[in-house]
Amino acid sequence: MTPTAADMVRVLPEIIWCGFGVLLMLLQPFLKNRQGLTLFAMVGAAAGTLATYFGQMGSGFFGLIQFDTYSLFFHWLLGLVVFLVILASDSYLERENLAPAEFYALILFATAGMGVLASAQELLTAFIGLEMSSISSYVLAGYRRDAVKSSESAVKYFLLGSFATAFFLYGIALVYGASGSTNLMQIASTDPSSTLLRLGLTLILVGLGFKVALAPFQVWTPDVYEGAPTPVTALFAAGPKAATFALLLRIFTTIHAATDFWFWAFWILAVATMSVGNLGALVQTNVKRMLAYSSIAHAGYTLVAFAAVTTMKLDPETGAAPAYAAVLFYLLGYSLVKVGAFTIVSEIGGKGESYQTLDDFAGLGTRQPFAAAAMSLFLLSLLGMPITAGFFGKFYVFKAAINSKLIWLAVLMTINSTIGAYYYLRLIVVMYMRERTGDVPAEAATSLSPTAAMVVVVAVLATLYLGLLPNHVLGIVLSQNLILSAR
Amino acid sequence: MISGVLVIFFVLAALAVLGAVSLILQSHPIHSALSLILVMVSLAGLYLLMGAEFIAAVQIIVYGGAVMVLFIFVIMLLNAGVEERTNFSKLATFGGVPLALALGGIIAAAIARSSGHLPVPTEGAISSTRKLSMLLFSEFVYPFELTSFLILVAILGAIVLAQREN
Amino acid sequence: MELSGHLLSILIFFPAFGALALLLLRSEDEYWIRRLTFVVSVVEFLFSLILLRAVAIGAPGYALTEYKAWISSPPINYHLGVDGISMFLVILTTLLTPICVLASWKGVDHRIKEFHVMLLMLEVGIIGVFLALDLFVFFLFWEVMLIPMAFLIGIWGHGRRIYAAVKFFIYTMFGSAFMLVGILWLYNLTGTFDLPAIQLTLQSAAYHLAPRTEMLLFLSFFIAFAIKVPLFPFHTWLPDAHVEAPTAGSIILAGVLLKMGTYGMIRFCLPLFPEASHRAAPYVAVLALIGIIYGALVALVQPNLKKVVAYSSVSHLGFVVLGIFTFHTISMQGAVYQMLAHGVSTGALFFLVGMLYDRRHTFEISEYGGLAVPMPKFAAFFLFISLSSMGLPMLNGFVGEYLILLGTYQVHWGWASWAATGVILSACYLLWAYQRVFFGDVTNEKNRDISDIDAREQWGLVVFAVIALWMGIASPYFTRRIAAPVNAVIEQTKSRYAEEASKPAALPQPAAMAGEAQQDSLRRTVSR
Amino acid sequence: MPILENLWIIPLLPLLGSAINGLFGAKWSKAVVNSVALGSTGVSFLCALEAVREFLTGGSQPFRKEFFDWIVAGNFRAGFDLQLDQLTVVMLLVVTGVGFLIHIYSTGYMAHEEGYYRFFSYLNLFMFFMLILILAANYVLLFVGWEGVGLCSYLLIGFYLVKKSAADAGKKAFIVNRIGDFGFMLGMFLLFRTFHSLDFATVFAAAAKPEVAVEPLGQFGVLTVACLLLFVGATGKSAQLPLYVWLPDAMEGPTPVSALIHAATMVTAGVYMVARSHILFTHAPTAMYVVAIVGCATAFFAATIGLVQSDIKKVLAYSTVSQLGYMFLACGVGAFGAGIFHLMTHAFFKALLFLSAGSVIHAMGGEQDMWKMGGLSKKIKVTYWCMLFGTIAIAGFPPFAAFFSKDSILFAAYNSENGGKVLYGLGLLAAVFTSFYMFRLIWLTFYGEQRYDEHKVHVHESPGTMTGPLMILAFLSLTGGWFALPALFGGKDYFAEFLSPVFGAAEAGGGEAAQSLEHILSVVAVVAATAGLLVAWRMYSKKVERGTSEGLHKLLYNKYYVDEIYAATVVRPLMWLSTNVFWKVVDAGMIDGAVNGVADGAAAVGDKVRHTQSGNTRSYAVWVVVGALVVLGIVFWPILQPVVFGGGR
Amino acid sequence: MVPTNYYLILSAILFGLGVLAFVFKRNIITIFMAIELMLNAVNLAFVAFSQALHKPDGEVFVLFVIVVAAAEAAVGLGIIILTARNRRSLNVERVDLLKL
Repeated sequence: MTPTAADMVRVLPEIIWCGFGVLLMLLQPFLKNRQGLTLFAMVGAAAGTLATYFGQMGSGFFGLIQFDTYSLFFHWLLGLVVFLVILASDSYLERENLAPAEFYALILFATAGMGVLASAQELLTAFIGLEMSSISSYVLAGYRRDAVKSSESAVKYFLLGSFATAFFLYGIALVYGASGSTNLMQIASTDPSSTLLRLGLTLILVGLGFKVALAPFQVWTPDVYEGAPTPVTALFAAGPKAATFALLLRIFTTIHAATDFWFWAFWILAVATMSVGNLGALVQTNVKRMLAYSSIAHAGYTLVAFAAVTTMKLDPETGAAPAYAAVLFYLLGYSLVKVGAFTIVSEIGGKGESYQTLDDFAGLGTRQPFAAAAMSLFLLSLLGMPITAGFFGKFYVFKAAINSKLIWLAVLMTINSTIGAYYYLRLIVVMYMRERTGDVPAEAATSLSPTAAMVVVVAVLATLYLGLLPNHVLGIVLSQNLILSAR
Repeated sequence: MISGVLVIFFVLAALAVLGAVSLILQSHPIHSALSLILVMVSLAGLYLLMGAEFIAAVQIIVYGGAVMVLFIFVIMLLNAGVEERTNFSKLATFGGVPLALALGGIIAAAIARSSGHLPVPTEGAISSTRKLSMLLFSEFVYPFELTSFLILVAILGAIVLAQREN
Repeated sequence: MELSGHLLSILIFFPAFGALALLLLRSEDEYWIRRLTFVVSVVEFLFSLILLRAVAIGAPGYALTEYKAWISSPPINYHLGVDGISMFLVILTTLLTPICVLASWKGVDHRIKEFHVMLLMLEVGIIGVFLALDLFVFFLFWEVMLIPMAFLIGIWGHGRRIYAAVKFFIYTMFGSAFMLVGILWLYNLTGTFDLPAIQLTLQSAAYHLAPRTEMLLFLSFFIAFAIKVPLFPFHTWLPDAHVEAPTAGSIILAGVLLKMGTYGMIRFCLPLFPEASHRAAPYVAVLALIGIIYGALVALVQPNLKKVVAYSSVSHLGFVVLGIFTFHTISMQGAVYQMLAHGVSTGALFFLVGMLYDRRHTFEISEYGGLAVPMPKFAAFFLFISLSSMGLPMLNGFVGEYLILLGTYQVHWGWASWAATGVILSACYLLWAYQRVFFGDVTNEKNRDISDIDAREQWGLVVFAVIALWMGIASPYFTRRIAAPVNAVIEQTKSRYAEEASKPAALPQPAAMAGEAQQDSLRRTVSR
Repeated sequence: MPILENLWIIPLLPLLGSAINGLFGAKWSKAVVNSVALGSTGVSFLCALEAVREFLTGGSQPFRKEFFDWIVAGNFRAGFDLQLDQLTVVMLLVVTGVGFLIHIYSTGYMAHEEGYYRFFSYLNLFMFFMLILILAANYVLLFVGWEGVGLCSYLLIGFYLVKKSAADAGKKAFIVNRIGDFGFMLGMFLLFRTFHSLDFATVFAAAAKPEVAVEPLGQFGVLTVACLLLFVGATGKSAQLPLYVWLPDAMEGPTPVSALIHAATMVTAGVYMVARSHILFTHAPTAMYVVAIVGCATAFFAATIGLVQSDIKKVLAYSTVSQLGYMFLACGVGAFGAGIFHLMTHAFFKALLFLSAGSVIHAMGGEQDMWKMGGLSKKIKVTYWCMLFGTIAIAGFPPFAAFFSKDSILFAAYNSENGGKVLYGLGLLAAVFTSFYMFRLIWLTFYGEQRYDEHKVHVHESPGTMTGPLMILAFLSLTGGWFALPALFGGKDYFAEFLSPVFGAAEAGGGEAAQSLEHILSVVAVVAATAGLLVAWRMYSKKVERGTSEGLHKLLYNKYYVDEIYAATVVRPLMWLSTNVFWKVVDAGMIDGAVNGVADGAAAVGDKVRHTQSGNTRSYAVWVVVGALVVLGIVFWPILQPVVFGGGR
Repeated sequence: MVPTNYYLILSAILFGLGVLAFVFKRNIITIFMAIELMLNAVNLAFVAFSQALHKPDGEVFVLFVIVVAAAEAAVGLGIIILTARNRRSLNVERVDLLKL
């Protein structure tokens, strides 16, 4: 038995991404100028994304992967995110004079890994994908070799990451033992009463929960996010998170047993995660770190929709579609906003990321009106203000929760978002209502670099587009049999 | 009645656990590394016992050989001395050991009470190396190809991280 | 006519275009910024006057409705409409905005462009709230409106402006978050966000909400509105917000924003959840009464002139809430009327206080005294407005209060009696404050040569004064237009409460009146 | 054009005058301001006369016309409706007439004051509201005038801006009136609830229906409660117990104001309102009784205070309170006609007294303390004679006005059942006091040696603009009572007869037997007045100096410390409560404390959370382990549950 | 014949010991060894299952795991060297600049 051409086409994005990664490494000795490499990498990211156009729906490689609207959506999401991140990295790499080629290559490899995660329908493939993205992430986190924080974030991420991977792997082993296969479709058809299965799925949840930073597995997030180069942080906050959520949701919806086992776990983890995230962010003075905490909180919100899936699946006429839609829409809006926000942070941060505290943002409204305005928009979106992407995201999550009678979860989410409002608002307040104490250091950025500006503009437009005219995207995420593997 | 196989199993198992424990207790990384090698070797033995020769071989060659050598090499490189038993983390100091044991215990217990219904394995090798390679290049070709990129990433990463400032 | 087809949209978004135009100007030439904003807001006001002709008198239901599919799933539609109640609130908004521009002519001296952009965006949000007929759209405007307001307070405010801004924002956020839950829950029950549609569904005999569910839904909306009103004990954001806000902010805040709460109660709480409203009414009324008296008493002892006015709003809005929750047509018409009246008088009061601040940069009453001599015109206007605010007959304040009390008395004499004490107290705090500021000798030398109002300020005040007088004399002009929608609301609120609705007379009689029987005989003979 | 059909002209003219003066007067000369002010009031007086003529020629049916809707909501309508009947006629003539005179007087008196235009603007505004009050055809419009005159009194009392005492007095007047209005409003609401209308015509018609039972004494039916509430309003406006406190302070205002507002017109509004609602009151004997008692008590109580005051205007003020008490007494015992009669005569002589006092003060250069006067009779003859006229009138000597009016009141009181005699007794005593303090005033002011410094103040007679009105009023207070003259000799009381269409049967019956009794009583009254006169003569005719105040005298001199009591029992506690409990504790402490507390709490928890973020990888690993355990716990709960809970069984 | 349980329980024990080692050791390299120990436990489980189920793919997984482990080792040790350079210490507890 050999893979068909169709199968190859189905994984074309991954192939292209990896291919461009390799090409970058080969070009590096000859192609010295940075912009060229940046452009090349962006082309790669875009090409990979567009390649999804050719793939036809259905499972490939003997059921190892599933190419459906769901994975399509995530490929687009990842492609867009990576595209923006690369664009945003350009000025950063220049400022910190870091080697661009390897950087972009690693990013593209990571992207490929995430792509695998998004479409994997078999746990081992997923595992390989996860490792691809993780290992490149470890390296990227430590990419500023001479910066102490960077290396620390790398080592923490690496140790804890592989620790969690071990759990994930052990879970796979047990599931395999229980069902004799690692293919989700076959696992789905095994006797749910089996304790091995239960145990295995639990350990898988632990492993993946770590990757998406659910409390109490979130501990690594703030440190790693803070230490990593800011564009990389943007990638972490958007890419791997989305991809891992994708896998999580696929497992969750494909395996009935998981749906039953995990519901309460999701319920409780959701509350814990958003509370920890928001409360932690409440007291941060470093904007980058604050955003890290906020991304924890948002993982919590997303999880609310997960919890909603369980009961919604039983609902005959809607099915869990609204909940899926909520998750997807939320992740899309959230990722783009985060990329935008972190880009601004990296620009304001200046050389050596030395200006990231609230004080450094004081008076930004007058110094850099555009950056401040964009940042405010992103913050408002994270806060869930209407006419932004974040609002609809939160709105659909709310809706899903209430549809499935999870009133209490909704209320807790409400309270959390009120807490969240405080620190997002505080940053806005600082930017507009406080004047900078002391004079602005000379080397602090006076304006966004053109590339970063482009990224921000795109993010702003996306935020508003999703906030005002979500119909098109909704059409996609609400499409029939979004997840082919789902039962 | 205890068959010889069972005896071998228990010996190897004991060695493995012993190695693991000594890995924990040894204060010098080199000794820990050696203990780990002990674990791996005894596991290789168990693989043989289960009739998975190829895996056993790989275990010895790749793991016991390449990986562990790499470890020891690094230890030498950084000439890491005896590890200082600091206790900055209260949680780890007081909670660490019991919690870890609890986790291991629970998992073990769960497995013990669950996997009873597994079919009793038959004699002899169930998987020839041939079979494995067949699988590897047909059914699991995709992950297999991916691993190649994975290794590429690893190499690239290693270079990026470890290269001296030029 | 093509225009009237989109009149409401134009009303909502015209200021937004104005704001865009402002953004094109350089932030240096404040000359043009101020004038442009003023022109835009005045034009907007003229637009809004068209409503007076467009909304038919006595016709229930909504006029000028606009309906456009917006979001496919869940079905959210851009549904606008106006009736007698919202019409006047919109006009009040459009009226106050240009005055705000005048009010901040001198007071606002930095980031002038941003200021006026915010002002116009605020107008957009508020008008949107009043015109939206889709719960989602309503909520959307309701939230959006927060941001410019918070900015107005936070950037151009005084002393503790940031604290005030954040407090205002969080307070309201908190309330509205619950409202969102309520809205979604409601959607879950009815499958639509469309207000009229939801009403139909809920009214239909087939559909019946479980009492507990209804009460929870009611609360989820009510809390949001109560915070906005603000109803005791949710009022503590108000004094801070008012004192720290710039004059324009205070005018809009007191003039219109607070009304959004009471408007919401009339538009949503009552018609959607009749039983719950009726069950909650006693408690709400008690809170309102506390608000009336408590607010007045606290206002009485404030050393800060602006706080006096702020707390007076708490007291006055208490009247409105009381009027709404007696479900009596007279009192509810009075309530709506009082919203408008309060908008004018309190807006004017803040305008006046702002003038003082522009001159002396303090709100402390002790800083003033004997101002009547150096600034007679100002004193005259201040007195006039104070009188209108304390409900002197033939001025705007009286009609609303009187109707509220009258209507309330018909339903529950006790509430009315307690509320009426507010009338006494309002005289106390306003006159006392007035005396301390204007009468006696000029104690503070700084006030000796303080300048009287200039032409700009005078015209702003004249507008207020004329309107106050006109509203006081020609109240039927308003009540005729308010009556129909109010009665509609009452109908919807009663509909399931046939038994209560049928016998208002059966409500508890004054304890003082013994001889129930004889008195009933009297009523019978009278009604014959 | 027929004035009657356009009744609105009468109040409108003063309003115009007020508006014009108020807006433009500042720039104009006194002459122009005068012409506007006097012109408007004068013309409106003439219009009033014309209207009255048309009305009387048109028969005795009350005239009523609706001009425009003012407030409309549900079944409630308050229109700008004016009406004219005999009662209104009396009030109308008194208000416009006396008002006009006082305007003239003021031009002289205020000649040298700041804010001349302001004064006349206010005065005209007052005329407007007062006319609205008496012409109103429903309670709500009446309430407009009611509040309006209150406002004007506030403005005029506080006319001297820089005088703190004046401002205080004005504020006090307004607020105390508001307290009364509180009752009035509730009364209106109750009426509306009962009759579903507030038009006089409708309400009274409904109440007059035979089947509407009279609520027996001691029963608190709807009407009783309503009447009592209305009466609360009256006590506020007409300075009756316990709300009279504002009137004496109101003397801070310019004297013409005291004359016009605080003697002749505004303060009588309460009486007018009660008389207007007589049909309701006659259905509520309990209320009537309360009115009578309060009126009588006030008459006596105020008179006692008047005995010892040293400020000439304060004396007159308390006398006003006392006289108003008489009027309420009259209404209380059902003699509404007599009440109104006294209202009219009182308007004449009290205005006269105040204006004369004003002229005295004018002459003395602002001095108001009688102990600093004396021997003025020779210096300012006209004023002296006018003052004397007024005094004799108020003391109740025939044939002066008050003799007739007060007489009929006491007569009615005597005849009223349950406790009429007591009321009569007190009333008589009050009469004695009245003549005493009035003649005391005369002696202290005009006789004896002069107790002021010749060189400081040079006493001078007032200009014609002031003395003219005085003389007219003096004449009126002599003749004002003669409508009732025939009644003494068995003839009929023209005044009562004139009002009979309004009060009709309500009037207390006379009869042959009463005839003789009335003679006796009037003799007694005269004797009483004489007694007062003699005592005053006895005490003050010879050289006197300010009595040391202790004991009863001190108590009276300090007005029974009522103000102090109010301050101590109501005002201060309220302020304290508002400041130290509501504002400082409830608002700042509890509510805001809770809000901020939540915020701080969140921050504190947040700090805890961030401290779990120790930065130590080992701790993190342990957290992961903990998480794993938690998740295992949750997922395995269904299995563990029986193990955990089922263990016991 | 050795029942599969034994192997599984052994793997569980090894895994537990790996976790224990991870939280107990301070030296980064040794901690990394702990991870390797855990992976070995996983491998044991895989092989045991594949033997029990008569399915060879379990062993294939083991191969993958070993590859991944090797890759991780390469990167991980790289990172460790980097840290050691920056910090002059291999004690994980001294690598705590990022906190709170």
